[in-house]
Amino acid sequence: MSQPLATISGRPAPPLAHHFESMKQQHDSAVLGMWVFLLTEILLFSGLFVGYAVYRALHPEVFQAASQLLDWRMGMLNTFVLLTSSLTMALAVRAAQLGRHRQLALLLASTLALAGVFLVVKYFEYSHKLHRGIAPGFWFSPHGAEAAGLADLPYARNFFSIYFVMTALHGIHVLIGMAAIGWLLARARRQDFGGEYYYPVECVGLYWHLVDLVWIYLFPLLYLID
Amino acid sequence: MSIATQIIDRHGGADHGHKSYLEDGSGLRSWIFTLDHKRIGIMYLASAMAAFLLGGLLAMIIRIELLTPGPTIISADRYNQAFTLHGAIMIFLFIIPVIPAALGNFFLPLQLGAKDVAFPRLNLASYWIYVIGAIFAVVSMVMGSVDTGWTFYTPYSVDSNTAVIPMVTGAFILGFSSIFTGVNFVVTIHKMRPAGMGWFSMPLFLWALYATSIVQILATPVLGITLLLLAVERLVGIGIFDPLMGGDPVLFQHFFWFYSHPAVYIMILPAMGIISEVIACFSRKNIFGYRFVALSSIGIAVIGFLVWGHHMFVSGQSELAGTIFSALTFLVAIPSAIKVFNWIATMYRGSIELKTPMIYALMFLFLFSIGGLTGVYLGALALNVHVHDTYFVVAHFHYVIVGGTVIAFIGGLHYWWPKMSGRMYPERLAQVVALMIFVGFNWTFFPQFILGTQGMPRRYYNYLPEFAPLHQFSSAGAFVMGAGFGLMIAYFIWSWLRGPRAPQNPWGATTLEWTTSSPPIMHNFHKTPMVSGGAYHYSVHPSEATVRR
Amino acid sequence: MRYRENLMKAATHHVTPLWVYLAVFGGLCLLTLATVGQSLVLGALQPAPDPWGDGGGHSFLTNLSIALALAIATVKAGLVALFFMHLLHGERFNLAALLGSLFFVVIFFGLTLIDPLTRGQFNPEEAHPLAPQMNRIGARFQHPASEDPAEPEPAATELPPETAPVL
Amino acid sequence: MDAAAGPFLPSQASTLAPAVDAVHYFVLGISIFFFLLIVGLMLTFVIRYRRRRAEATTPDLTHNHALEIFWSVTPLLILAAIFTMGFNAYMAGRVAPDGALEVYVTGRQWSWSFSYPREGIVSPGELVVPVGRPVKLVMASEDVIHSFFVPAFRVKQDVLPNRYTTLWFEATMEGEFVIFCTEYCGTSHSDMIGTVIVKSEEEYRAWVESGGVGDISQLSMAEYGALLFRQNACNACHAVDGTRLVGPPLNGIFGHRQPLTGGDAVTVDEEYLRESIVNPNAKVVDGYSASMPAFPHLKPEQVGALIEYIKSLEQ
Repeated sequence: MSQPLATISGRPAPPLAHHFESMKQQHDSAVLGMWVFLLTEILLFSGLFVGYAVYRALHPEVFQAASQLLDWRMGMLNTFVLLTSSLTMALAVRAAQLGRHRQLALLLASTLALAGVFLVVKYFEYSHKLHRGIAPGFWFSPHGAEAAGLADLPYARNFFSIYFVMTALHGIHVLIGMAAIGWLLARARRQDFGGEYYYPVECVGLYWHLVDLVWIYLFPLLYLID
Repeated sequence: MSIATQIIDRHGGADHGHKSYLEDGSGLRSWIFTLDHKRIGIMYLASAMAAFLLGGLLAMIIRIELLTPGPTIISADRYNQAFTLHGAIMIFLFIIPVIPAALGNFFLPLQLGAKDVAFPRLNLASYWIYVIGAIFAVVSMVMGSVDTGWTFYTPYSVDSNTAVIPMVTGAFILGFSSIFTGVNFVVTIHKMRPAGMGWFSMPLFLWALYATSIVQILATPVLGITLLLLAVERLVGIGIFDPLMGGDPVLFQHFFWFYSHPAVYIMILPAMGIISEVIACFSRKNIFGYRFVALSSIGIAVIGFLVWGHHMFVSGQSELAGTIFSALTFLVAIPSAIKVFNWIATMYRGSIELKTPMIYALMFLFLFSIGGLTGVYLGALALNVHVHDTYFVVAHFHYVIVGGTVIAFIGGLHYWWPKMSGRMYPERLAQVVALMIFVGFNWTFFPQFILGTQGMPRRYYNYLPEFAPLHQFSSAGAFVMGAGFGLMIAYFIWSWLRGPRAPQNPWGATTLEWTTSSPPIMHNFHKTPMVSGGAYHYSVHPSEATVRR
Repeated sequence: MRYRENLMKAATHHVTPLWVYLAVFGGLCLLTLATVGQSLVLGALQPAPDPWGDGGGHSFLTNLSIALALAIATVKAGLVALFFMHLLHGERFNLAALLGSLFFVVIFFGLTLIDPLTRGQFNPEEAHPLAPQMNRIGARFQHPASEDPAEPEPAATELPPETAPVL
Repeated sequence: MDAAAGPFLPSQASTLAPAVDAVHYFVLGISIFFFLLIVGLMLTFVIRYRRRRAEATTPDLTHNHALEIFWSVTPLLILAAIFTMGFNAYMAGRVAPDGALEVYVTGRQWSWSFSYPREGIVSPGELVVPVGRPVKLVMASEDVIHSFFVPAFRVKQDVLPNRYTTLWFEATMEGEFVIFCTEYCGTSHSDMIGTVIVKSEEEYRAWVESGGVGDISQLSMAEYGALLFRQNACNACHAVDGTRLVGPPLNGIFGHRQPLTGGDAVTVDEEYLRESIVNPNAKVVDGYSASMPAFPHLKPEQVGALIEYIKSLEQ
């Protein structure tokens, strides 16, 4: 009952819900709904950015010194990975619009793979820090040559706490996005989408681009402030 | 309902739409999996009323405890938990969802002439997310409760050894419910207005719900991130809000009030929408200054975001910030004043009928005026310093939230009850109960203004003996008010089961929800309504004003 | 109408040409290189920060670097939003809603930051001799009579040293 | 205590109070005017325009821009005036005059303590100040947020754990005024009460001379102990009527055995009481938490007075 009828085997009808008058009204409603939801995501992340700005403004030197322990090369690599995944996602929407089923499935799979690469790079970054005791909150006990002096640096803990919270929340959004793209991929293989009905692809695409947008700001603010 | 009929129904092939939404499908499954906005609205209403009863019970415990200084019936720790839960339950489980998610869900599509909201499944999800959030709140109560106050101020909420995290998780989840309702309403109003209904011919309740949704969408995520950070602060010690780890507790207050002040407008804006409908209907007069009333809702929603710092004048925030927030705070009084004056002007030369909904609307004007004017005290820097965190504030926000929102909600419930249930409520009894609630409310809360200016702080288990007479007086009033609410719920249950059948349009109202049967059929209208002109057609002969098709 | 026929109908929404997506992607990559480049160049031009310094604020070069980084990020975000997210050819209201929400983000930043940045403006205690102690991590309030600066350990919850028995 | 001297506002006991009250009465007048206007018009219309015939019709009055502007701008002007008045009185209370008497205030769960840096006095629970001299409080918390509120002075300021906040006042009348904590701070929040004692300049000087004890020559040792018991806010946690608070009740315990956490027991004698005051968590009574702060500033004779007071308490 909760699935659009299009996904029920046999596909008896176009997936127009009973309370809409046209496919266009349904499509535009879904896209607007997704945008409105993305606004809530923007406000959610802005809370973290405000926290960052406050401590950055109060302790600029500490933030600069601490951020040098983040590897900007890894950050840049991940930026390229996410940008590419955004491209493949945008092209996937285009493929859906044009009804190119094979291309759509391929592009969605690439997006999913790139998201996986992003998380793998993130894993290496995290483990590199955790091994040096650069962990959030109570577990912050830096050791080793690289992290020397960090333990005595007031507010270094706060910088890394903010770093971990921001990137972790972003990482959770990547995971949710991957689940959504996986769902699309399954439906794309069943050739569910076409020029009239592709708003699920469009909406997940919008979400994925927002994940990219957040990273576009996170990257310079966390990695490039020395 | 079988699968086959569902599919036929979706194509509009079969016309079985003459059954009311209450009869169309029976059994538990037809309710818990329903996608019908009306049934979801009813489920929200029932749940919110259950929360109201629980919160009210806690309020009675608080008032009984305050009959004497020192211990009366419970310990200090229990008292602190009682007022925390009273606040959290009333705000997150009752006041915030009750008008938008219960009445709004039911009547937004009906007033638009639509078959449903834009995303019925999201709507159902929103309800069940609300239930899950409520379960977390109950789990927190069972696990030793919370004693931080509903404001969760750090560092106390980080230090407290009560079940803060379940409660915070519950509030976080409830935020999603609120956001989804807001998303649904915004999209529905944008995309599903019928042909002929422009923005400025919408009923004012829809304008109010639209403004409310803006606030829900933009403010709630900030509460989400704040509570998330608080939970992480407790678990991991990230040092954003905890001074022990280098954080700033005042920053928490900024984050918290960025949501929680606009949340006041989530509560009061839809209430104002109800008042606009009721006053126009029972004065049989087109609303005066329609555009001003409509746009002032948006004005309140936007300006409401600029004033949160007036909760923090003595918190240690900078003098400059306090001054800016004080100045901005006074601005938000203007759109409220515009509404009040326009409502009064609507009554001018009207034909006023004192049915129960109108009595509640008049009570709203009386009580909300007091609530609003005492808000001026709290906006003024020097006065705020004296009355901040005293019973003056307690009285002020109860006048706004109970005297404003709850009274308007009850007025709206009486107004729309015939449509929702298909039954009439007992008019004479309802008027007596309205009087009881009015007297009991003022009896309870007016003395608290005086307690506050005398210096009695809020959240006090114990108090100086000189405050005892006013506290006892206030507690006595609470019983009258509580009895009023209890009677009201009783006669509504009676009416649902046994009340006389309601006609299609008992009040002669002119908005679209009155053009369908009482209770409405499954997909709301037999024929998609056509609209021309504004929502209000009262100022003509009633025989022409009743039904437009 | 059959499902498949309906699906194959000509798209009712704008289809962005392929070259636009590729050009935007190229632009995004170049801007990423530019932001890394400006950070490396400007970072090399100035001395390493002294985190134990007196908090004299940012140097001109640092401020410039922040401004450049944020400006580039905003251009990138604009490209993504306008082209990948179809704001350019989509519904006007979606764009308006996005810009509207940014107004509230600005409010959130602005009104929140005013407070910590102007605290003590009317408050000579900011220059109090005990001020450095207060800025240490984990330092609970130290009594004026206290000799020892606080330990930067979260465990410093006991009372100051003068609480030793005097009898 | 003089918390509720007037019917609406407490007595005006500081130079700031009349200024704040002037704003108060101004806003009260404005509020009453608008309230009567709104409710008066409302009731007039309800009566004058009540429905007389079921099919009554009404005129279609849609809007009036002049009226809308009038009832928007008029309140705006009044509110601007209120803002200015509130701001002026607020700033007067924020900037302490030069040469004010400085006192450090420490808030902790759940008592206040006052330290006089130049006079070398620590006064728990009681803030003793001279009349007619500006006093500046420099405040901080040892644990969670508290708020320092003296209704009679119309001053209030949150007390934070990570930095100093300040406020100042100049008392205008001698007497005792209550200090409330107005930021919720846990179990005994409502018992976190202190006293401002405003003395004449001579009495204040005598109090400083006596090391902050005041004239005790007329008191018995137990009476002096009772005074200290209240001064040090012992009563916030220990009842003397057998009630269980945060700490055990103290009446009738002297000479009796007390079970301790961990299974031991101890006979309550002078030495046990002394230890429980200066090193309170060494031997904790069974069933209570080890949460009592030490009171190291007490002089030996003061500890003795407290012990005598506890001895004097009946079962």
